[in-house]
Amino acid sequence: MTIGLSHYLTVAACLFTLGMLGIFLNRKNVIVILMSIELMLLAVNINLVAFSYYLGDLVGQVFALFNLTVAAAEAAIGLAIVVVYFRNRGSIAVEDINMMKG
Amino acid sequence: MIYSAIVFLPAIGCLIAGLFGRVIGARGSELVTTSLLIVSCVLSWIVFWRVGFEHETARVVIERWITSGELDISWAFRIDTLTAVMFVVVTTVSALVHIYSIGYMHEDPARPWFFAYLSGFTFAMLMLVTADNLAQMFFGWEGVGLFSYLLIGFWYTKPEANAAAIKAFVVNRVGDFGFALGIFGLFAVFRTINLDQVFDGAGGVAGQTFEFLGYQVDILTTLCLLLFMGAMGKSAQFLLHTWLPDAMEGPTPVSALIHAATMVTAGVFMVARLSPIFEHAPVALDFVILIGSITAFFAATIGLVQNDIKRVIAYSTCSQLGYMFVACGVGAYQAGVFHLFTHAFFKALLFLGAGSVIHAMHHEQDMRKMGGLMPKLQFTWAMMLIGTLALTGFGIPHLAGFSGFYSKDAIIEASFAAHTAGNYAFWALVIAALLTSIYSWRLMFMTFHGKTRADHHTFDHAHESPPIMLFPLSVLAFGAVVAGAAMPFFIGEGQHEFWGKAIFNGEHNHILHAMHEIPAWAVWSPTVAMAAGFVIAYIGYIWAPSIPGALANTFRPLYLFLLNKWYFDELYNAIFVKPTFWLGNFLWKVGDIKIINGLIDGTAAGVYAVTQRAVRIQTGYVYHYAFVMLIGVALLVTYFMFMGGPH
Amino acid sequence: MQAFVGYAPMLPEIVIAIGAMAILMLGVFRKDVTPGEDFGSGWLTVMVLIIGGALILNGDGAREALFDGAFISDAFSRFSKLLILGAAALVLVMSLDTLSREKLLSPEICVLMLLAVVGMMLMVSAGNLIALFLGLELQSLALYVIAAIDRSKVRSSEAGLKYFVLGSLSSGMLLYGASLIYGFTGSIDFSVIATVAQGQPATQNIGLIVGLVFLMVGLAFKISAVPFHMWTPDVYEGAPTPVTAFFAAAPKLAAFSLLVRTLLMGFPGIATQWQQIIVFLSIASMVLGAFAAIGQKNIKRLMAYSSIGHVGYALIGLATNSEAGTQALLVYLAIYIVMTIGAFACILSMRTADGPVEDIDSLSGLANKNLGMAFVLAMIFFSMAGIPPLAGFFAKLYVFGAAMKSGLYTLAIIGVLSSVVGAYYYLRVVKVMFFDESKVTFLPVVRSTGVVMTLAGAFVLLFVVIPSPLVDAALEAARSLHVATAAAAR
Amino acid sequence: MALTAGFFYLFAALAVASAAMVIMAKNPVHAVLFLILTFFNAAGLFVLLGAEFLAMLLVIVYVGAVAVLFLFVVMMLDVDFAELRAGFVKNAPVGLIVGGVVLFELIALFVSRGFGVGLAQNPGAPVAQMGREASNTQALGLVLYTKYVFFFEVAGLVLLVAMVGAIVLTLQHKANVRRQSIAKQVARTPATGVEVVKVPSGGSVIPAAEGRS
Amino acid sequence: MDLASAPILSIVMFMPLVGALLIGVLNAEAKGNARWIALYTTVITFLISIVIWVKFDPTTAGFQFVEERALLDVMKFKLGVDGISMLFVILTTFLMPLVILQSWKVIDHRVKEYMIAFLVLETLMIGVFCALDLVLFYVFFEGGLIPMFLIIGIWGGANRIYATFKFFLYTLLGSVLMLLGVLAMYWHAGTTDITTLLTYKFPYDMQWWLWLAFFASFAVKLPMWPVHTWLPDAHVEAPTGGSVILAAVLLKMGGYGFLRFSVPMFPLASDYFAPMMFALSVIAIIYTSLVALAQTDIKKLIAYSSVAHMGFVTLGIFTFSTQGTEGAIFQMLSHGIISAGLFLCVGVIYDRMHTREIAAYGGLVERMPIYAVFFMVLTMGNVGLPGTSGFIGEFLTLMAAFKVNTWVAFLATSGIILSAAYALYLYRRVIYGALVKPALKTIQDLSPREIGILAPLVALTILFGFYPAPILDVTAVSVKKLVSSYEAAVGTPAAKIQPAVIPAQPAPQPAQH
Repeated sequence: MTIGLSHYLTVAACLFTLGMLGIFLNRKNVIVILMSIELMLLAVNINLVAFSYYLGDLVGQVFALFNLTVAAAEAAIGLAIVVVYFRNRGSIAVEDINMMKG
Repeated sequence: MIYSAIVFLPAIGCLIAGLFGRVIGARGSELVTTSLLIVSCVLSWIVFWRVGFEHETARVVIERWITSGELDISWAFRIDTLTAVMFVVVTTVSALVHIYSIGYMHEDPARPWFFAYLSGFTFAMLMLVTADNLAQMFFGWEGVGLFSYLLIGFWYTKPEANAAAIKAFVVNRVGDFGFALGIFGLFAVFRTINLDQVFDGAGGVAGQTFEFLGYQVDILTTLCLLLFMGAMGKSAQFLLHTWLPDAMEGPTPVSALIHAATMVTAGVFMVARLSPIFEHAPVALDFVILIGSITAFFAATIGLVQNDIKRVIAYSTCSQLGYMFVACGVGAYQAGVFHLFTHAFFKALLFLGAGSVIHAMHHEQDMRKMGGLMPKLQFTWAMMLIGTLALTGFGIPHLAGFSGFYSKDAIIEASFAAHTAGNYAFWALVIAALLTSIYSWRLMFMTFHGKTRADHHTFDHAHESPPIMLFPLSVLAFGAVVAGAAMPFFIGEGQHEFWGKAIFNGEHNHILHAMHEIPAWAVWSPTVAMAAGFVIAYIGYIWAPSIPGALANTFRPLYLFLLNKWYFDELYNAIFVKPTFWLGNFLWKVGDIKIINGLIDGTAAGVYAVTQRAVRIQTGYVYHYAFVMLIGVALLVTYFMFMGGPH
Repeated sequence: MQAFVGYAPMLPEIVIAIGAMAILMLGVFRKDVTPGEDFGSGWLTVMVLIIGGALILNGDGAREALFDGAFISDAFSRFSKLLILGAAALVLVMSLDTLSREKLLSPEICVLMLLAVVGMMLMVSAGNLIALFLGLELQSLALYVIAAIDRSKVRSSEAGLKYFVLGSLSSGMLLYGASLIYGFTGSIDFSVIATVAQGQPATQNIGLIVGLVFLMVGLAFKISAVPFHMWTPDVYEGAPTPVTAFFAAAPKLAAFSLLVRTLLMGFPGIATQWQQIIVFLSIASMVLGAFAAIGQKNIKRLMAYSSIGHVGYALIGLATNSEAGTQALLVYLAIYIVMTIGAFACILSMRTADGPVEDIDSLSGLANKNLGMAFVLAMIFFSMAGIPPLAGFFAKLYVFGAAMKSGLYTLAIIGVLSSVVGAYYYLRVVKVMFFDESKVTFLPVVRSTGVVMTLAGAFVLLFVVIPSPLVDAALEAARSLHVATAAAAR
Repeated sequence: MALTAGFFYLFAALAVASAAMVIMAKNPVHAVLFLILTFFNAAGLFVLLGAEFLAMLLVIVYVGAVAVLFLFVVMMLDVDFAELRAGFVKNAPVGLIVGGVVLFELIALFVSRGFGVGLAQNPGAPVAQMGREASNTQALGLVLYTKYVFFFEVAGLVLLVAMVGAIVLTLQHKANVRRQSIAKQVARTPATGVEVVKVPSGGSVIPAAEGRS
Repeated sequence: MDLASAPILSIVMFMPLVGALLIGVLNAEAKGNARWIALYTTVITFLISIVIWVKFDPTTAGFQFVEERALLDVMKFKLGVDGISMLFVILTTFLMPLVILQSWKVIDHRVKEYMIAFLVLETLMIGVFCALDLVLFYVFFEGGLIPMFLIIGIWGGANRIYATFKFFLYTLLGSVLMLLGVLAMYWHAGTTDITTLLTYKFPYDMQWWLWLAFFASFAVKLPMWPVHTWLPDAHVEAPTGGSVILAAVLLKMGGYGFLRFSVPMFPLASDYFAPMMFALSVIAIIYTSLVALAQTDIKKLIAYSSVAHMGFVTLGIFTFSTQGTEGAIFQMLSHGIISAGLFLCVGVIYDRMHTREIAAYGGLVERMPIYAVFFMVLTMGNVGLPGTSGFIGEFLTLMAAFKVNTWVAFLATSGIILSAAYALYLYRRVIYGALVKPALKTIQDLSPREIGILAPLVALTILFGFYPAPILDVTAVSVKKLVSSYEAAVGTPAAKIQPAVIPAQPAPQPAQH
């Protein structure tokens, strides 16, 4: 069978779902949640590139490119916040991040 | 002008005494109100002459009152013979009561109020009797109720007086409830409540029906019954009589004015006034006879055993009012009004006499603590004797008698002539006449004769009342003796001329003729009853005073039954008063607080509970937040995949 | 110069971005200044914002599209941008004192705010998916940092962390949606997407719809619509109060404008579908906002739930998918923003000698101590509850009016009912201020904060006198959007 | 064709598997390493789709910078890994249901529903559509600075924000680190340089109120 | 300015607001100034409002003194009065000086705020009765909640918090539904102008829903059973001035709303719902009268009696007849005077004894004869004694009710028994009896100021009882128009009993919808 668009999209969907699952499953380390989100963004990029290929349109790749850029920036800021939080609280366990609720 | 003067002079007196009582002082108030009423009284007699004998009638419009759509009511006086008769009765008794009160109330600090109330009452009563439309009549009707309330509760520190005052007002309102509905009904049918138009139209709707409370009923019967309900309340008829005896808590002059001569007769007046309607409602008239005869009998039975001197007279009044209603019911309105006229004199006389006794006894009203007062209160005794003779109807048929003799016997004759079922009305009235005689003489004997049962101190200080109190007694006594002389005009051959159009007798109503053509035994029966009553009373209270006690013990249940006024107060308390208060409390505590407020507060509590739940999702855990988002996404996607797609 | 004339519509953005960088440079070179003792970067920022606003006012609001439609300038964007700039400037003015007292005022935070504002302005003007995404991220990244700016406070960093984690998650969703939309229509341009979706049968559009669902989730997060609101209370509470004030006002409007433009320009063909989502979000937000606020003790948290509720009401306007609805939404947001700023001006003034306080109880008896502030706050809360003749009533009047016009009766009824529930907690604050005995004495209100407070109070009270300018401007804005949509549909 | 398919399945399977490991790994360091593996495989998929530049970018930027940053932070924070998987199961059912539903729906969408008009008619590298022979990188370069310069500039702002933000958040001015300030030194006067303090008998030079903890 | 062309309604409406602003800019210590300014303002407002009455032309049914200014597409600033609304304006302006005077000595803290709240409230109340634009009406209608909330909450009794919240939220709940109705009307008819809407014919289905929406608001405001329970709480907790305004004016807004909107704009729906209104009115009259009988708190008793009296209002309105409608208006105005007087009376003794428990009083007539007289007149007005203004309204409404439904008239009339019972029972327990309670031994009779407050109310109670023409004449033409437009819309008069002619054939059926 030939590899079609659906195949790529399915892989992306798997990655996306795994990213979602990661948020459900992880309760200990906030960094793993960030990694799950990275997985989701990766899924998006696969989507975009695949669409770009099958549409014969470069825009998807450009979109993916900016995605990567922003994701990198996001990672930087996210990790900076995690560090700040760790400094204040001495923990990045997800269960500890609940000073405010209700 | 003269009519306005009659009506408004008491009002002016009321206002002056009420507003400026402090300025002009008690004496000033007495003088002003009393003299104004005397003027009013004199004018009334002039009017009586002019209207009754010179046949002058008038309709005087004072001012617009209520105008709304087709409803057009004015303050207006309707002057005819009926009004004139009532003028005379009301102003005369009122003027005399005013005079009497100057003496009777001389110790009371609140006299300006008292006289203001008396005058105010008179004004309201005059408004009632002059009413040209039913709204104004209702005004007077309620106005006398108000002043009666104020006067009964005049000694406001006495709880009984307050209770009696409220009772009088509320029970009257029960009657007014019917009266008001009757007025509304008249308006619904005739689109007016002016008497002339209503009377004109009454014939036209006779026998027709309308829907009332879901039933198709005869219009005029229904309306008359409703109106009569008002009369029952005001005139203390059976079922709505309970307030009258209690009203004796008020000062005695009040009883004389309100509960003997004027206010309580308003019901009779009303039925007579509305005779053009009642004449078209035979069923309603039958009901009037029924209530009247029951009251006459029932009140008399209670009067037999009462010990309070005023209560005896009060029940007597009740009973006599029953007579008047029987008269009206059988169609002899003239006879009813005639009895009203004579009754006013002798019953006011009796009340004022009783007041004189009470005054002498330092406000002791219990006859068991009296007795043997005749030597000390000779004048009063004489007056009371005249009153008693008049009340019991002393006289010899076809010859002469006291005023009550003429009027009461006329009613009994009329009741016979009316041929009610089994002649029950006739017999009830005759028995009532017997009982009347018994309790009247019992009163006389217990109060004035035999050995005194009063304590020494009171008895020794008992003294005749001052002249200012005795003068009115003598005037009334004169009236009680001679008022019967007016019989030819009221019910005799001159009646057509005398009444003019004031009272309407239907085409088939020949009762005034029929009553003269009844068997002799029927004519004599009340006289016999009266005599028998005297004998019984003499035996029981002079000759063998032990008999009543023995009788009371022998027939104890019956005695208690009568003593407790047929247990009406207890009954009403149990089925009306208490349940009403209970219901009020129940609706408040359960209906409002538990159910309605409970629902509201429950909703509020529910909101609060939901709040707590809504907030509980907000755990503070970031992954829970993410869950909620992801679940939200999943739900939305699923929705559109499976449901939203085909749209 | 000629080359730049074409960029005139985005001059304000350019100026503000340059201003941001200039302030950054100034900050770098004035190294000797210790944090808190600022060289006036705050007022400089305000000036930059004002200049930006003046430039926008200077434009005529005619519709222009730059960069192949990636950047659209029209009456709608003009309206929103002016509000954003105004809101940002007001928030900054009123919080300068607090910021410097808390030692938070630094050139960096000003730069971040300015760049966030630029991001918002780009969002408002976004005409395709990449512009949407970049504008959104520019704004969000700056806001993540600002939320956590008070590094010494664990609450602030927790707020930043939560906001960031959930924000990136929502960005992921949004991007996934964008990728699907791109894939299923072959374009990132809203106008092209609209045409493609228009031409296809409904079943063909299911991929597009799923993509839109994901995209809307991302945007719903930004406007904090239920169930994507979860970050709001915690971030509002945790972030420093000036930051919260900033969050509550400008970004919300930007995200709303973005949502409106995206949906109306890009997806008119599947309006039935997204209207259902909006209705769902609206109802959920109104109800939750009303209910969850009741038990709150912290006033900032209360404001968070209140804002969630208001989002629900504003969404009603969008749910109608009509010109009147968009107008209502804009009117609602404009009034909401003024009310929020006024409320936060009061919250900023809630400070004692021991520092700022945030619990509602500390407002007890405020009317005895500082009647003016109590009065303004009471009027604002009454206004938020939608009681006439205050401005908030007209906001509700317009959204419910639009709902009734479009036949969304159920939505309207749920809306008014939840507004009654919502009124309860606003009243509670008024009750605390006016009926209770006073416990805490606040320091006097700072002048700049006081001015903003007074302005907001005056607006709320006097809006009824001259309501038409705002309403007319909103109508013009709405019309520009709908005319464009109609044109695109043809 | 078969080769492409083979590689696709290889990359795809590895990518999914390592992604699964990312979320299940006990040790976050391992998780980061699996993430890197996922990126590599994704880069492989990109190559299969003719997006060489993006593939390179992924490897260089993502693996080289971002993932390493993750690794760095994970190690720096030195968190206790002992119970990383505690509670792992607790939310698993919900997660599996939600994830499963979403995955099922997405796959159903891709497999069963048709794509848009422009799709599948012209499969092939987008570069080929540009009408000239150019590499993927070249093609991107051609549009990036012309057609998409707006996005490029905005991306620059985004990076600026990231930079400023990261610095603002993490840069610490240590209070007890003494730095030289020329300006301060120059501005120094006798008045500011010397402080004359009267020491009460039995007292301290340091006022009690300023006593440091 | 020429008096004839002056926007007199605006002047009357905004005059209090000007006073409020004046007080606002005064310095805080000047309690006395606040009082005097408030008094002057309200008196001047009243005097100016008299001009409205004098210049009012009772022969035209249309709106008079109309002013108009554009504000928004959904809201115009349009004022005007007709025979139905004009007297409510006068009532409001008349009562305000009394309320201010009442508070003269009693309100001693936050005097400025108190006066401002009342002045603002006055503006809003006048606005309600003058507004000729639906949304403007709503603005005023709801706006009154804010000052009233503060008045009860700040100067109220011990349990004021519960009462204020209940009052506010309850009323708001009803009103928001009306707001939706208003908007629906706007979109359907394209205008919010009341004069236009009065002649606009909504389709039956729509009328049905609109009627319900408006009902929700007015029923709560009036209040009708079973949504009345906010009223006793609010009354009891409110300061005397608040109770007076609440009972005398705010409640009337509900009745006014029915007259102004429900009946003329939704005649078919009104016709449909009339039986329900009758049922609720009758229940209100009997139920709340009974509850009043059980009260131990003077204010609560009067509050419950207010609910009962409002029952007559709804009863009258929904007879759709001249007598009923005029009676309802009269009843509202009369209740405005009487209940204001009664609450002021309660205030008098509350100020002296600081309790509203009936049991704490007794025998007051001994020390306070003038008070007893005033209280008596007002009590009698409350009872509906002929010769007081309370009678006319009840009489007319019941009279009208009889024509439409005898059961309703029958049950409602029983209210006159109960009202006598509870009112006199109250009077007896407070005024009569022996003066035994030591605390009462030194109680003072009315001061000249208090006499000045109560005397006008007492005088009017009696005056309108004997001579109601000033009110009835003013309302007559407008009511006639209202009734005839209703009859035109429904197609048949409501009365079942036709004058002196009892139809042989079955009565004509109500219009088929």
